[in-house]
Amino acid sequence: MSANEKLLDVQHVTVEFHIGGLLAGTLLTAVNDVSFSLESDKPEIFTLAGESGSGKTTLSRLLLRDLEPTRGKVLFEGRDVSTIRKRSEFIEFMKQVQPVFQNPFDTFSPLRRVDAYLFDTVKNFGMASNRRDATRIVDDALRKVGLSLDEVRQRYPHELSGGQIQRVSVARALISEPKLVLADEPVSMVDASLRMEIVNLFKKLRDEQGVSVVYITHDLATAYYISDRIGIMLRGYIVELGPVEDVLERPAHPYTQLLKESVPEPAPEKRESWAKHIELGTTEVKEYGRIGCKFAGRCPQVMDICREADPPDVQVGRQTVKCYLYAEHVEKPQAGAQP
Amino acid sequence: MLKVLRDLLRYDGRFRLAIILLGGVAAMVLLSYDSPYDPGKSFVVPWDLPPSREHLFGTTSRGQDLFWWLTFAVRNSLYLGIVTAIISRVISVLVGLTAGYRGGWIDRVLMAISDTFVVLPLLPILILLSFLLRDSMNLLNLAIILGLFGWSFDARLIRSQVLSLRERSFTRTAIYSGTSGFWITINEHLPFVLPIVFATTLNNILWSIGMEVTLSVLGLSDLTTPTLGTALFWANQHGALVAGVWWWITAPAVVTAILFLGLYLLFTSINEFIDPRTRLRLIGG
Amino acid sequence: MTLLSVQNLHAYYRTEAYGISRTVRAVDGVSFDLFPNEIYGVAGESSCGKTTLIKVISGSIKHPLKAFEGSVNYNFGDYKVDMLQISQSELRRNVRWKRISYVMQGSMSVLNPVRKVIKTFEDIVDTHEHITDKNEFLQRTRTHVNRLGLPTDVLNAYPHQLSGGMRQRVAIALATVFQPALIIADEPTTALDVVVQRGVLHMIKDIQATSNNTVLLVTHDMAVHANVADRVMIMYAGRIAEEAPTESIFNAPLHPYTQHLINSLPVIGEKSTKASLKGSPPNLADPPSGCRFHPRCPYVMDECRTVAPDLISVKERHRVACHLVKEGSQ
Amino acid sequence: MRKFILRYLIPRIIQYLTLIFVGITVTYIIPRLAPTDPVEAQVSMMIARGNTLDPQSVESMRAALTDLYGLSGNPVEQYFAFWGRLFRGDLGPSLNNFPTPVSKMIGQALPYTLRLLIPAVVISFIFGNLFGALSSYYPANRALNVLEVVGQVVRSIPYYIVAIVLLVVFSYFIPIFPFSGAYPIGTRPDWSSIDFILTYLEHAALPAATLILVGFGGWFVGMKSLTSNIISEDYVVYAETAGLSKNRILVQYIMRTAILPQFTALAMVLGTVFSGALIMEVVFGYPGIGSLAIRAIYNNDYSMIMGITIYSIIGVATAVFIMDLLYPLFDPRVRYQ
Repeated sequence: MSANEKLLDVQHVTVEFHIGGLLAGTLLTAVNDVSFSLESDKPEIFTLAGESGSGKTTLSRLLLRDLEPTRGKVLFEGRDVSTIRKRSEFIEFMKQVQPVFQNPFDTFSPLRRVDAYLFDTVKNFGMASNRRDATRIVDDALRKVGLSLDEVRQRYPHELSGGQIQRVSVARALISEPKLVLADEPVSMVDASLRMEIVNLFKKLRDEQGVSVVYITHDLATAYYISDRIGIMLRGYIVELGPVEDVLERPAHPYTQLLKESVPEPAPEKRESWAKHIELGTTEVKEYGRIGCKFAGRCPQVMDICREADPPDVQVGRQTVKCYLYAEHVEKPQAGAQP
Repeated sequence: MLKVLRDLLRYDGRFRLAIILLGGVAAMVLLSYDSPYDPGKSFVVPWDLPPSREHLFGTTSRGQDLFWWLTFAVRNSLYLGIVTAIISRVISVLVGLTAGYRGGWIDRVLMAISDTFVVLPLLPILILLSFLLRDSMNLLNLAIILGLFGWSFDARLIRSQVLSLRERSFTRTAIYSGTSGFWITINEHLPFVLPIVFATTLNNILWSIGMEVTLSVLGLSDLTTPTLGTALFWANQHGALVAGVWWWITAPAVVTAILFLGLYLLFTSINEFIDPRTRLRLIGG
Repeated sequence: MTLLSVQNLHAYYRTEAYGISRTVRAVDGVSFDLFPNEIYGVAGESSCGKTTLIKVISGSIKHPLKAFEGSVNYNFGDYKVDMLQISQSELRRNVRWKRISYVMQGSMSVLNPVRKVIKTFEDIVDTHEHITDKNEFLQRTRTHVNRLGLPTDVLNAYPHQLSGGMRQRVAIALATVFQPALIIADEPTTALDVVVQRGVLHMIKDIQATSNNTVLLVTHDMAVHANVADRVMIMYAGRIAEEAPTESIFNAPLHPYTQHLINSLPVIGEKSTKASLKGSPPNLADPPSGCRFHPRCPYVMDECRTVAPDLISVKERHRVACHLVKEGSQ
Repeated sequence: MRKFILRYLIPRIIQYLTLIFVGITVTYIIPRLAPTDPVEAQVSMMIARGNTLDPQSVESMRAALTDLYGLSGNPVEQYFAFWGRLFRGDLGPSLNNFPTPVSKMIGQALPYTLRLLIPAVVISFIFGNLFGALSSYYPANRALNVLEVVGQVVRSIPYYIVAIVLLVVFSYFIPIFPFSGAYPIGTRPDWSSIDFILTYLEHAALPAATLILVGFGGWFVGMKSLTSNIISEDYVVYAETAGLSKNRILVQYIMRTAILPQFTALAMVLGTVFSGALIMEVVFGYPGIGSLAIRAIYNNDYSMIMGITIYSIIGVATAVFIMDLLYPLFDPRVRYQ
């Protein structure tokens, strides 16, 4: 592996789905010309944030090689993952890239004991040659997440709390000592009093184990709390990407601005700004089919050009923003944009 | 296992009744091994005797003791039902799991075939088939034919279950634990599919015994083998009702009804018990 | 005057299957009052009893749920009733929808999937006011829906043709056709995106502000309470941990559980480390002795393990159940 | 509309054609699996039974049989010739009533079967679903519980046994209903006479009752399990909370959605019910397709059996197809995608 090779390099990927119909049907672009990369020498937590239908889950399946892109490439350590064909290659890939899923109560079969999955992972990845080694590896992995084998041995999922299962799920992902963990909404179904424990775990992974994390969420507050960089997704596009402090403290894209403003803050004295009236489009469902910027229908600063063609990616400070407001040659409206 | 039986016996009236009914049927099957009469022989007892202590279900116009003859009939009908169920279960599980887990064109082709089998009017086809194969029709062949026709609906059921299981996160967890498709099917999916397999087994036994009765009454099975169907066939042949030998028709009908009722009750009661939802409720999930 | 007074309510689920019987003490000694013209928030984690509480006060008690003790008294001014004694027919005739309406958890699926939205309005209005003039009804419904900012087209749509946010707003429109004295909203925005959530909560606030009725808002999301509720009750394991005006809850929480809930919330613009509580929420089939929070409490004392603390008033409208806090003190 | 045609109509037309194609192909293949030469076996059987046939008839019968089995030419030609005859509606002459065409005899018997089958299906469908829904909505009602037990019991027992039991009870021990036939032997069908229609109904009572009973049980149990799921759906709970009357909830909220899968199920079981009707006719000596079939079996009338099979497949497939086409009328979720 050469020194400047990226851990994960997503190059202009597009995923199109055909919906319905043997003969006709509509084409839905779930992920649209998305590019970003993670460095291999600097572990980081990279957040993909967006609302339902923004394409973040499709993108995560793509990174896990669960789906193939219609166009573009996903490179992991320089290798195009869609060229993985043989099972042995796929096993090697999975040892490096592991998922953590959203619903803790669905991550493990309710009719199987959770430790079975841990031992399966050890066995399938050839991590141990005998039962004693396997037990040690499983116990080590559980200790990394603040549990021990004694606490989960012979337990069914319903005998553990959501927070515990989610930690077991992370422990399972850690067994093969991966370089990248993909966590799809890992805390959205975990109770508030247990949530931060899981979130802190990802920080610990990055700092102590050197694992990079792609964190997929709709929750901007936890995203801000743990991540280094963030990409905001809207209807298949990454509309804004950059260091999390810049993107969330000084959002450039009007959509990011709306999103951030809509997150309720746990501070009653700040009610006023949140309570400012917003226009809710009745056409939320139709945004996918829109030509040009998908946000044009709701954007307070919309211009004619926004409805004509996809906006370009513009560098604004440390952020990359997909918006005509920042494109040089475009005539800006009188009202002007915020800084 | 014993605890399950005890719980069911104690808390489920349907299960108790099923055990009593099927216990009677099982006793008949066992008794057939110690029958004083050869079911193949006629006129071994006086004919047309009504039920009495000596001849529990009476005797037929062909001079056979109906009770002892029916012990063989029950045994053979059950044998047919079980063989049919095994054959059709194997097909339906294979088709259902394959179609569900593989998806794509394999799924579409398999489901087109199974839909056709679901909708086709089976009786006329079976009549045609049995009619042509009448000379070589024995119990085993009939079981095979019924098995080949009786899998489609259950395959569809299993497929739809697997389809939904495939979308569950734990399937993906297993995939990223490096587990192969075969073991995912066995470890993750089969435990959910087994209750369906079990429930449909009992249902399929009922169906095939019923089909045998139907075909026999039409004179299309091997009429020399005593079964519940051939019992009714011979009673009809001898105009039992017109001749006043009502027990000849009534006894097999009642025995069949008891067998069906017993299996059906067993099916509903166990079905509820092994339903994953009930099981989860029991283990406190 | 109080609109609703709940006294010492105990409501348990009792199930029996194959000889295993379980009692889940979902609501175990809850007392509180609701006043006219306020938004009262109920917060708590999953299975803390908040959904059960709603079932009891809305009169939807069904086996295996049973209220074993306590009273639930409503005073609508012209009409007073005890929810635990009321007959089904009276409940339907006098209370449901005209005085208490309900925005359910998962409201996305409250609309009959095979009928147009207008039909659901028709069913509800006809049930309570007997529609005689169809045109007048249509006119009135259109006006009502318009006033809430929804296009009239939604009335002629089937539910599957509407987006989730729109369905949720239709459900709120349905809940407000009769200007009820109390609107119970159970996790009304849980499945919605933040932008839509904001719009839906605005709608609820606007309705309350114009009709001056009472809204009981149940959600696990503390940030929503901070922005919407006037008073907040924090439930833990079937009991009230703390109840106070929103500002006091957020700025001067007294119960260690409330303190944790608020301090552990991540906020944009602040990166200090937040911690989780140890342990897990208790199983209500077998709750801990004494204070139910004691196994997880960072300040646990001997007393907490054996004696359940009473819910005491520390100052006006601020009640808390914790041995650390003594009556009248802070 | 275009979407509807592409997504709903075309797949169903394809399914309909597949169904007929597979069914007919199976009927075509089956005789070829028989171990003996079916033509010679049939002819010798007819002669052995002492049917007085002149040599010319025997020859034309042999030709008809060869043609019917499609045994001239190579298998591909045979297969196409087989389809060709089907399209002409020509299923050859009945061997037993030579040379009356099979189609004509089936045409005469069919109305009897349909007059038995259609009312029975309609009645059992309506009442089974109605009481099934009622029973899950009013779980404490004694009468409904009794009805459920009856439904469960009858549903599990094959048509034939139920028929026999009814026959033994209601025409042997308590002779209320006639033993067999569609009307007394010796009378001529006269549809203008009230008396005739009454005896006709009297004769149809037991076979129809059997079909209705078994069908009732099936629909009852099916509807009960469907509705017991729907009862806990959000929109039903919501309607209850909103104080709607029980009747309105039952009809507009519960049954209206639960009935939709039942329509689909109806299409699925048509083949089975049709088979059941055939059995009824045999038990009660009722003139119809079933009686035609059993006579054909006794008389080795191969072409008749073949004809019945083919007509049944086409008939059931068409009925299922029509029901599929009507389905969107009831379900807006299909209508407005």
